[in-house]
Order: sequence, then structure tokens, then C-alpha cells
Amino acid sequence: MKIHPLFSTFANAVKKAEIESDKICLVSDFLYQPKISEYLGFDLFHVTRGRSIPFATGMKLGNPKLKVVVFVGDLITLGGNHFMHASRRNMDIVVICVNNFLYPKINGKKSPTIKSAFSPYSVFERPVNIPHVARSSRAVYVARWTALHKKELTESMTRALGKSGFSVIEVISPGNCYFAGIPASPKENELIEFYHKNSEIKNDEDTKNVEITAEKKIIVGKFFEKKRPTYIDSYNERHSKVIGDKFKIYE
Amino acid sequence: MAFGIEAEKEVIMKANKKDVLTGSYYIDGDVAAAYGAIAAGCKFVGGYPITPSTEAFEAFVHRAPYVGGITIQMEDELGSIASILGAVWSGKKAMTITSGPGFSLMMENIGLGAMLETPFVLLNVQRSGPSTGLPTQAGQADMMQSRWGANGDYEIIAISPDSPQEMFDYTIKAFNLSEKYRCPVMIMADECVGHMTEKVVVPEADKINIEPRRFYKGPKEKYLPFKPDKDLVPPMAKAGDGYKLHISGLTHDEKGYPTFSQTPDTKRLVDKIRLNADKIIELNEDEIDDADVVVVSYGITSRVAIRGIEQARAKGLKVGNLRLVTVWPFPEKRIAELSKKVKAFVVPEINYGQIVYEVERCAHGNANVVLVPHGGGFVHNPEDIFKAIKYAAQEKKKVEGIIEHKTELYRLIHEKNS
Amino acid sequence: MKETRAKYWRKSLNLSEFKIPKGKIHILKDRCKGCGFCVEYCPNNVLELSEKFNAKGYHPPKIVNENDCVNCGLCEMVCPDFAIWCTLDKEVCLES
Amino acid sequence: MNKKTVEIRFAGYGGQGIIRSGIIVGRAGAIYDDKFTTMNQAFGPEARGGACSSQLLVSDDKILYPYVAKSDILICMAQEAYEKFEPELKNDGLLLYDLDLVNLKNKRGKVKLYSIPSTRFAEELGQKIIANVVMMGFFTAITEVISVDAMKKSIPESVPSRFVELNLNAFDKGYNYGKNLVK
Amino acid sequence: MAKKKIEPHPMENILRMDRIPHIWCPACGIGTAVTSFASALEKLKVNLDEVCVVSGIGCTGRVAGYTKVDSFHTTHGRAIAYATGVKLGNPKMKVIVFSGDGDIIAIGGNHFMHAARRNIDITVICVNNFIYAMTGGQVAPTTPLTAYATTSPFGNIEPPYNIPRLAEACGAVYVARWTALHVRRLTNSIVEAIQKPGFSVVEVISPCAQYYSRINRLGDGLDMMRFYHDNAVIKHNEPTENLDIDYQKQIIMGKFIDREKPTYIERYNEWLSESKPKKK
Amino acid sequence: MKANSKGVLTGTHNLSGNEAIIEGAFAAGCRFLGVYPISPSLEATDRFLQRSGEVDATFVQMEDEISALAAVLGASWTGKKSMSVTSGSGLSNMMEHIGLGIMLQTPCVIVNVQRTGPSLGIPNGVAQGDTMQARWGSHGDYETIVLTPNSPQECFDLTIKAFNFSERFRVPVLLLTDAYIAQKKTLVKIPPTKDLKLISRKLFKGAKNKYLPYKNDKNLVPPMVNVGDGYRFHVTGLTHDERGYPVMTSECQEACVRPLMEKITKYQDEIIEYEEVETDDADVVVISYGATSTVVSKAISLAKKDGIKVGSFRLITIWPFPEKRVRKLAQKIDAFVIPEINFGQIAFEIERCAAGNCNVFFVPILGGGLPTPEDICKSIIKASKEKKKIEKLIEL
Repeated sequence: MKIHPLFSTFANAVKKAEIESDKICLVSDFLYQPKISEYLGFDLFHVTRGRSIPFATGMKLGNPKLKVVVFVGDLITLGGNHFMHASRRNMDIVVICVNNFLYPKINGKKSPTIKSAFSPYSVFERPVNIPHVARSSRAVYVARWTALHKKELTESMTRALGKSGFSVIEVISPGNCYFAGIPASPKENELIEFYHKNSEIKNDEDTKNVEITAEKKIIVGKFFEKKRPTYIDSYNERHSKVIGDKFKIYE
Repeated sequence: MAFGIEAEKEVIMKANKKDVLTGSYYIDGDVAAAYGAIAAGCKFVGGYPITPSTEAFEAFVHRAPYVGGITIQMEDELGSIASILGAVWSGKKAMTITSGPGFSLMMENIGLGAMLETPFVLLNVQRSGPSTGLPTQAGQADMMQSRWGANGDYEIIAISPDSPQEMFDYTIKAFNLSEKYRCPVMIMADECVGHMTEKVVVPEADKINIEPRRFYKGPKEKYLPFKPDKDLVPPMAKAGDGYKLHISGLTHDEKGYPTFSQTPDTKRLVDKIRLNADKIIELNEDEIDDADVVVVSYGITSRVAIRGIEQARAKGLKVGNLRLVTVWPFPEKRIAELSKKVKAFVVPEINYGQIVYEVERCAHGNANVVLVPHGGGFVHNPEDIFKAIKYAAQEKKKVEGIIEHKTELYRLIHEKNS
Repeated sequence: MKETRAKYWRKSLNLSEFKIPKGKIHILKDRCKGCGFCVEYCPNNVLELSEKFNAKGYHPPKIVNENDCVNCGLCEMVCPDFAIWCTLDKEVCLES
Repeated sequence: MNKKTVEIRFAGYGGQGIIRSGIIVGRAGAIYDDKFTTMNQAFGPEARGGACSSQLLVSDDKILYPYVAKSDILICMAQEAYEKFEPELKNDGLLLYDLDLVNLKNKRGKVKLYSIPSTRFAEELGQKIIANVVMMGFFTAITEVISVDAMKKSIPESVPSRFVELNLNAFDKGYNYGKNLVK
Repeated sequence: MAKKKIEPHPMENILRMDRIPHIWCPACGIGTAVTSFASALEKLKVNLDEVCVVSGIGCTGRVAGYTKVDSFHTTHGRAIAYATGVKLGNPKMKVIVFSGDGDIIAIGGNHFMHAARRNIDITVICVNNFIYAMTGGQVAPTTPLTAYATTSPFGNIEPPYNIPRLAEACGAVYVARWTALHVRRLTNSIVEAIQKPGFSVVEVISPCAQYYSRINRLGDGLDMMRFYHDNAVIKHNEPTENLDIDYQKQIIMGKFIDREKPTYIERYNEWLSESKPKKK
Repeated sequence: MKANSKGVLTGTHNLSGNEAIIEGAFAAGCRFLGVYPISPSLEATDRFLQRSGEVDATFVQMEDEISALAAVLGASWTGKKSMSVTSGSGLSNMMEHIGLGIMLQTPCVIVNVQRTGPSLGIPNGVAQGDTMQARWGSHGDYETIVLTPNSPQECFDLTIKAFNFSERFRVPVLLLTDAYIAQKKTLVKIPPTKDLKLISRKLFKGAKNKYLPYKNDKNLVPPMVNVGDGYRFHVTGLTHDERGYPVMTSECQEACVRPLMEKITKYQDEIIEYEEVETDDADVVVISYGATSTVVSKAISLAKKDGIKVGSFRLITIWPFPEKRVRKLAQKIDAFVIPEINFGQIAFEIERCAAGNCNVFFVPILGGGLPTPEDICKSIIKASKEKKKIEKLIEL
């Protein structure tokens, strides 16, 4: 079976981060390869569209020892609200958002990240600047790479896995059609290559400026990193302060 | 069936002492449900406040840190139910609490819960609908929704308590049933019970039986997440234990991998409840043996109906009382059996007819079925129930279909106008 | 030249011509919920909470310095219960 | 009262602690007087600032029908509540009301009337919101449905510890006022 | 009850006086925000027939019931989605979403974000009272850290949302914040927001005397207003990341964002005119 | 009312069910689609968008199904006929707003292309598992109208009908198709504009200050107005009185909610449509709808070869349920056979209406594909052999 390149990148990152693969739990509503759990040894949950983040939230709170990783396609369509709020709470999960510019599974319907020139439907809508929304919602780690920035992406994933808090990595890995400026129906790898060539690494760039537009190059890089107590940290801290000895640290 | 728990062998487990707040309390039904959940070992509630179920969530939030539990107030009901599904799969017992519109929002993920065979408990304190309706007043109009609300075929268990004490007791039972059958169990309370304050006695921990989760115990590599035991329920594993779980909301096979058409095994989702119905169903019966008329009711209505029944008995009518504690699965057999002995069923409910359809279905035309509807906002006037019983006892003819008893309220509102 | 310079000169205030408005306050007592905003934020301290209860058991405001009201409308703006407003009674010269 | 079930309604407007009164009295009956009590509330967003009420049934037996059909005792702390609930009072019922906030309209024949300036007393004690506790003291003194001891045990469970004394004072104030009236 | 004839309130033509007294508690700031809104409409001299107010659920959700224009009281969190439909169905309308923080930011956060992104030409007036008041004081996504609420009995542990920042990040064209005390400035802001084509947001900080300040022992509504008086500072054009509100700390108010962007309908029409000839 | 020729694509076209629905919608005067894409309903969205420029229709793809339906309700109040298209779990997400649509009495049409469930199920799998959900899925009491086409032509016709019902009764109307019908392509005849019979909502014509948004006329349907016409009305999802203001009493609940149901039950005879073939002297009647009905006719002819008297009863309107007719049939025949691509939904309803007069056999068909005529034929034969009355739903 062909494993999606993202999963192999991710598997490398897990190895590098030295995390026991048993403790890793993938939740996904989109990037979905049935046998991936068997091959890579993670638990995989495939849930309803848009609800992977709350599902992961519950999972993390249910067993804080788990490392919960969410693979989502369009993070902010149905699940935008969950994304914002999990980010605000600083739930300790890693979100790998695969920005396809469209839904690959369903006939290339537009998703909110497409810029006008990119799809026949999206002309009248602006895309969401995912890193900026993530940062504004107080995520602790925000990065963006194309799928071909393998080394950087692995590094980013390793970093995010090692970090506690809500980390967001946007991966530009488009589906295989509907892209303006490219001959009709290019192959997937051609597309990624196109993006790769048309991107520019600018680490620590202000997320305000990283909007994807048809006119300028796609800016990739690690944009933001910060430390902040996670939901469970604040829960433990606050409750042991107020309740005192009767409170048992939740872990 | 080599692995996992043998279905027939009952493992008796008692509640954890720390979780049980033994003593007498004067609390409302909502709070009692929260206490019940804690006693049952529930450690996670994902909720979103909505009248009239907020008190239950609040009560849980107050208690949770003391029993090693955690709560989260999610951004909406969609999030709260998704979060509890996640928590269950990571090994916790979990519950969510909602009412009215919140319940409608949860539909999609109730379907997911049923599909993933996730044991969880949902407390729905029903209010009057549709839409926002009467947020602070009682209704029983989500009964059919609880059974049919999500897309596709699945079965759930629904329990309808009628007092704060029962809210406590049946919340524990709900957890037990959900662990036993790995399905969503809904406590379909109503605003009246939720906001009714009465004395609730919380027994000692070793008086409370707890059904443990049926964890898989065999070798890891042989685990099939959806391979059932004899009673059609598969044992469970939790995330992070190295089972390489693959759990998907798509139609799947025993391994959990998606299939492209349903297999006979997918029917297990409904069969595990339908075939075990006799073990699940709990009914309260009173003076039913020689009754001419049987009043079928549930939730708060069963308490209201008693006044009507007493009135009728005082007039010499033979009235039995059948209270549905479990509404779903519906006690088909019992109703069918009774239908051959009695003249009529009288079904009062705080809606315009939901469970009455089930009663009619199971009566198979053997007995008349009289509906006493109430739109919501308050409970029935017992007088209406009495009159309906009186009518049902006198009616000699077999009437086709459901007979709707015109209540005083109906006359007041609609006949005055016309 | 002269004219342009004159343009920027400040004219002295002619007190006999300058008019200040005088307002009339209207209170709907039974609508009031006694929050006290109008009393607190009246710049001229025209109002005071009365000791009497209204139908709902709150203390509505009462007018104590009727003549000081300048129809500024702040009580009207700040009242959460639409229970108070003022109208222009008349304009009076500052001197008189 | 030698009847089996006493039906009581507390009525006022939202924010007066009407529901809390029901809980305190109900708890006193159920937990400390060993009776059966059921408390129900009619409240909601519409009730905030509007009429609201709580219904309490006190009985020696298990209570089945949990609502007040015709009240034996009506406690009114607002005009609106009085107008709404007075008609459901039994002809030989008992009406307790706040002297300042309720103007009686048509006095019915056998209805027994008792009044207390509970809100004024509460304001004198420093907190308007304890008017309901004054009223509860008054209620205990006049009706004797619930014992004083039970009430005094029940009140502290519903108020923050720093207000317990204030509340008990308020209770006593109402109680004594009531006892003086019936003497 | 014999009804006395009540004198006409000056806002009679904008507010449904037959529905007042309203349900809000004493000293609640929502009424004040409504007054500001009403006077903004008066100032704007718009045709009231072409104004539409959409509200969700919650205390502020009841505003629709008191404004005498076409008004919709919809489901929890969906006011913006509903308003989107009204605006697209009839672009002539001035659609105002008047709702609370719990409604717009918690359950309706996604719709807020996407409507801002699409730049739907609606005005959002979001009354932020730091708590869910209608259901009795639960923690809201705007509740400051460590503040108490019935579902955070040990103090809130979730950092609150900074509404202007969120609005800015999602693409709103006009963002302002005022307290219920700064009525005149608030009125001016609402006037500007309604005039502005595109998604404009006005946050109104409002006291909740019944729940927020009672649970946190902050005194009554008047004390909250005094607090705003002392602690609110005006800083126009302040970068939105500095606008966090900490528990009982300084509140920065002002007009933060005022920018131009084509609205959804403009883009849509542009697309239509581009795509039409191709079809023929 | 006459149709607007702009939207009517008169002629014969090769259309899939999904496309036919959109053509039907345009012909019916629909000018607003609020949608969130989900298979297998995507072609409908595509078609709408392709044609929206020509017919001046507005399209919005919202962030989820919840808001998609909310936008549809909002647009409907501006006077535009509006619709939404969804499938499977999308319908589950819409439940809250179906309730709102019912309460506000907002006309709109929701097309649900059923896919196999529960939950995500099989995205392109044929199923009929949402029939009960369509009736009971939202909280509270309500009645709704649900139609099921069994061919692209019917998709076209019933969409127009759905709009007519929704405008006439001011209720959200559901059109339940399935993945099979939606993707099947056949010739669809679209009549000339003048032959289309359309109903539009009754608008209030009286004085502006006299308008009461929820004062029912004698048909129990209140006349409507458009936003922006100066009526300055208020509507709420709370239980309301005639003025649209919330009133929190059970009297008001009775006055408000019961007519919502009665306006449909009262006229159910005008709404209900079904197709009967040779039921007069039948011993066994097969009840089917949607995709299964396309197979049933073949199965029946097979069964007839075995000498069994079989009739067919096809539901076109599922809700309100054609109770009277089914009850009558039950008295004459030996058995009903109900093949459904689910594990028993309408079968329960038929068991109820049969009232013990005849046996009720139910044939659960696994989702994902269509049954074969032979399978159904076997069930018919089995059913015809059972002579004893069994008071129970019998699963085959």
C-alpha cells in the first residue's frame, strides 16, 4: 500500500521525537488511510467531519498521557469554532492541517482557504489565513510548509510533538486539479512541486502577512512559538490552589 | 468467543467509596443525576449550558475535582458530545447533558457514537419545543427523536425517571447499561423532574452495583475491535494501550476497516439491542391483572396520571397502571400481551402523540388506544386523564387508529375560537 | 489682512445672548428597576433615589433639583430600562 | 392543620429568593422534620423581574402528584404575584404577604390574612435580599407546618457561611414578629 | 388592572414599547446598549423599514424582541448565519446582528469567523458581559481568567477571547469596543459601523449585576459602571493583540480597525458578470 | 401563479436525479441555495452554480450544514424561494434549524440525498435510513411533508411539488432521494413554462399596522410578509402568540404548536400521493418507495409467474403517512411485504396501520447497493405462504 507521504513524514517525526508509538493517537476527519494504524502502530480514529478537534479534546482530557494528533483537511470549515476554542484553551494537541485548497474527496468543492484564482467556485470568497487565525486564537506553535519541505516539516512536527500545548502546522499539499495557472489536471506531485517552487521561507514572519494569494509567493516557515500553560496545567494549578490538599492532581 | 468477557458470567463490581456521597440530600433532579453519574464512576462531562439542564452540569463541575474527574464546558453541543466520545475511547466513563435544541445539535455525533459502539450516557432534560419553544417548561416531545434523530439505522436505550431519587438511581443504571451493551443510553428526563426538589438518599458505595467496561483481555495482535461476544457486544480496548486501534465512523468490518456495502454483521448495531430487549426493559406495573383500561405513561406524566387513576378507581373503574421506565427499547411483547386482555390503553404524554404510536403498533388492533396529549408548558390536568379513562372504559366499539382525547386546554383554546 | 486676522480672533461670549437649554425630566416609575445609573451619571445632580417602592419593589429616581437640568439626555441614554428621558422645556439665558 | 398534604406556594418576583425559600422550607421538612416534601419551581427568563413562584407540598406520606392544585398557604411578596396566584388560594386558606409590596384587593370571606413588612425589615438589617428569610420566619411562626429547629438547621445550608448569622437574625425577626401577631 | 396612559417615550418609533418592561435584570447594560443602538438609528435617519435585527439566544438575544423593525429571534449561535441569508436574499437591507458574547463567540464562533472572512455586509453588535447570564452564570469564552462562574466554581482556567483581535484576524473591516457607560461614543461607533460596507463589529462591555458581579462579589451594576469609569481608557487604533481583558484590569476601548475591502455581494456580482459571457 | 420562463429549461434533457432536482427548483422559482457540500449530493450544487448566472439565483456555500440551513431560512424571509441540499450526517446537523423553520413557519425545501448510515456510513452507498429521521429528527412536536421520487423525472416533478407545498403550508418540505436515484441519468421532460402550476406564499395585503405575523387564516396558515416591506414584525423560535411575541404558558403553546401540525394533517388528503398497481384483488401487497421501488416491479412480475396475486403500493409522500389507505388495504389482503434499504423504519409504521388485520413482513436490505428482484421475489413467496396471522413484525 502506498502510504501518504505526510504519514511517512509524520512517522519520522515521531521517531525523532522519541515518543512511544502506542501513546500516539491520531484523530482525523479527512486524511484517511484505513490501514495506517496497522502499519505505523498508532491508534486511529476517524470521526465526523469537523469534529476531530473536540473528539481529540475529550481524548486528551480522558487520558492526559496520550499524545493526541489531529489530522484535518479543512480545519476551519465545519470545525472552525472548535479550532478557535481548543486553541484558546490551549488543549495539548498537535493539529496538522492539510491545506488542499479544495476537498480532494468530493469533486474539488471549494474550501475556505482557496484564493479567487484557484478554483472556479471561489471567486467571490477570501481564504482564511490559517496561521494568523491560529495565532490570534493563541496557539503556542504555528508553522506552515509545503509537503515537499520534508526536512523542515519533519522538524516542525518533531518540535510540535515535543511541545505541550496547541500546535498548528499547516501543510500545503494540494489535490490534483482546479489550480489556476497550471495546465489542466496536473499530477499531484507536479502540483506540490509547483507550490514548492513558488514558496518562500520566512521564519518568524508576522502571521498577518502570510495570507495565500494568487499574486505573491506562498510564505512558509515557522511563524510563532511560545510557552503557555495548557488546559490541564491551568486546571491543576488553579484547583490545587483553591481546593488545597483535597485535590488530586489530574494526570 | 475465546477472548473478552464471557457474556453470561456477571462480574459484580461495587461503586468506588470516594465517588459516592452517602447521605440524604434535598436536591433537584438535575443535581441528583450528576451525583448518580459520579457514583457510577463517571469521570468526564463535556457540556454546554442550556436551560433546564444546566444545574446537572454545574453540580458535576463542583464535584468533579474531588473525585479525580474533569469537566470541560465546550463551545457548543456538537463539541461537547464529540469530546465525550473521545474521552470514552481513552478509557473514561463519560456523560453529556443537554436539552431541547442542544439535543438536536448532537444528532450527528449520537450517530457516530452508535456507529463506534461507544458507551456513553446522555442526559436530556426535555423542554417544550419545537425550536426554542418554552425553555423553562416541561415537554416530552423528544422521545421519538431520541430513537430516530440521527441518520441511518441504530438503536439506543432510553430511560425516563420520574423523581429526583430515580434520577440518581437510573443514572447509575444508565451507565451500567451503556457499558453492558456499548451503546448510547439516554436519560430522557423532563424539566419537571429536573427541577423538582425532593429528598434523595444516596446509599453506601457497596450497595451500588457497577457494570465494568468489558475490556478485551486476550493477546493484543488478535484483537478485533468489532468482533462481538455471544451477546452481540464486542469487548473494548482503549486508546494508548498499544492495540493499534482503527476506529472509523464509516461502515466497517470486524477489524474496523471500511467496507463498501453493509454486511450482515452491520445489522448487529440494531440487533444487539433488539435481541437483548427483554433483559434491558424495566416496567412498573400496578393493578394490571384484572384491568379493563391500562394507562401507559413515563416520566413526570406517570406521577400526574396517578391522580387521574385514583379518581377513576374511586368511581369503580378497573384501571391498571403501566409505567415505562425504559422507553426504548419499547416493551413490544408486554403491550401485545396486554392488548389481548384489556379494552383500551390510555396514553398521556406531554406531546401531541409519540409513544402512543408505538402503543398502537404493538396493540395490533386488539384494544383501543386513547391519547391524552399536552402541548407542553406544564403537566396534564389529572381531570383530563380521568375523563380519558372513563371514556376508554365505556367505549364498546373497536375504534380504528388513535383516539385523541380532547383536553380541557384544547377546548379552551380551539373550540372557543371556532 | 485685517479680515483674515479677525477670523481667528475669539469672540467674547455674550452672556446675555447665550442660551442654555432647560430640560424637563420624565420618569416612568413602574418601569424603573432602581439601578441608579441616572442618579450617578447626571452631571448636575438633578436626581436622587426615592425612598418609596414602586410596584416591583424598587426605588425609582425622583427629581430633586429640577431647575438644574440642562437637557443633556445622559440619563436617557444610560437608563437600561427606557424609564427616563428628558425633553426641552425652554431655553433660558445664562444671565437670568 | 390535620390534613395529610399541605400545599404551599411562595410567590414574588424574580430575584427575591422565592425559589430558595421553597428549598429551605422543603429541606427543613424532608431532612430535619422527617416528612415528605416536594418542591417545584416555576421560573425562567420571563420571570426575571416578573412574577415567579415556587410550590411546596408537605406530607406525611409519599407524594405522588407533585403540584399545587389549590394552595392551602400562599406567601406573596409582590403585587403581580398576588394578583396571579390569589385566585388559586383555597377559600379557607392562609395568605401571608409583604405589607409594603402587596395591596390587597378583594378580601375573600374565610381567607386568613397575615402581613409583615419583610422587605423593610430586611433593608433595616442591611440586605434587601434576605427579605425572604424574614418571610420564612414569619411563615414558621404563623403556620407551624415546619418546626423552628428544622428551619434553623436548614437555613445555614443554603447561604454562604459569612451570611449565616445575618440570615438567622432575619429569620428570628420574622419569627418573633409572627409570634407576636398570633399571640 | 386599570392602565394609566403612559407618556410616549422618545424612542417609541424604534422600540416596541408594548413589550417593555423588558426581561433584563436591574442594572443590566444591555438596555443601555439598545438605547445607543436606537439613537444611532435615529442619527442615521435610515428608513427603518429597511433595517433588520437578528438575534440569537441569551439575554442579549432578546434585543430583537424589543426593536420595532423587522426582527428575528433565532437559534443559539446562528444569528450571523441567519443574517447572511437575509442580507444575500435582499441586499438592500441593513442587517444588524445584536447578540451576546456566548452566542456570537462561543457557539457561533465559526459563523462569526466565516462571515468576517466573506465580508458579508452586516453589523455585529456584541454585548459582552463576561458570562452566560440567561442560563444563570456559566463561564463564557470571554470570562477573564480566575473569575468565578457557576461552571468554573474554582475560578476560570480558560484564557478569554479577545473579540476585536479575533474579528481582525478573520477579516472584519470595522472593529470597535466601548463600555455601556460610554453611550455617546458607542452610539457614534454604531453609526459608523452601520454605514460601513462590510462586516463590522462593535463590542459593548456591559455589566451583569445579577450573575457576573454577584458571583465575583464585585458589587452591583453601579459599581461595575464606576469600575468602567475608572479603568476604561480610550486608545484608538491600538493593535488588537493588546486588547486582552484581564480580571478587573484596565479595559482598552476605541476604534481599532477601519479598512476597506470588497463585500461578498460585490465579489459575487463581479464573478457573475465575468462568468456570464462565457456561458453564452 | 405563472412560472418565470427564465428558470425553465423546457425540452427533454438527459439529467441525473440531482440535476433534475435543481431544474425543478429553478422552474418552481427557487432563487437561493445555501449549502455545504457532501457526497452524494454534490452534482446538485454544481448544477445550481452553473446555472445561477442565467437565472439570477444566489448561491452561498456556508461553513457547515447548520449555517447553510440558517441562511436558507433567512433568505426565505426576504421573499426568495430557497432551498438546501444535503446528505446523511448533513441532515443530522440541520435538525435544529428544521425545528426553527417549523416554528417560524418558513417555507423552504431541503433535499436529502440519503446515503448509508449511521454516522459516516458509506458515502456513496444507497440507503433509505433517514425516513424516520425526516419525521422525528428535530426536538419537539411537529409535522412535516416528505416526498420521495423514484426517477429523475419525478425528481423534477416532486421538487416543484415540494416548493408548492412549502409555500402553501409555510413549512420546510423534505425531498428524500437516495444515492441511486440521484446519480441515475435518464431523459427528463421539462414542460413549457405555461404548463407549470406554481403556488407562491400568500402575502399579507392589509394595513401595515394591522399585520400580525402569526394570525392564522382559515387554513391555519398565516399570511407572510417579506423583510424590508415595512411591516416591522418580530418572529421568534420561542413559543409565541399571534404578534410573534414570546409567551411562556401552556395555553400559548397549545395555541401556537397545535396548528403547526393541524395545518398539515387537515389537508393530508390533498398532500398524500401514492401509486397503486393491481392491489384490488391482491393477496400480498409490496410497499416500497424510492430506489427500492425500481426493483419491486420486476420482483412482482417474477412472483406473478409463480401464481401469487401481488400488488404494488408505492409511497410518493411518506409523511404525512397514507394511513387511511394502508389501513383499508390491510383489511383486504393477507400480507404486506416491505423491502427497505434499512433495518426497519417505515415497516413499523405499516405494522401500526395494519392493526393486526394482516401479516407484515419486512425485508431489511443492506445498504450500499440495490436488492435483486429475485431476493424480493423470494420474500414475496415466503410471505404468501404464511397463512397464520402473526401479531408481530416478521423479518425476512
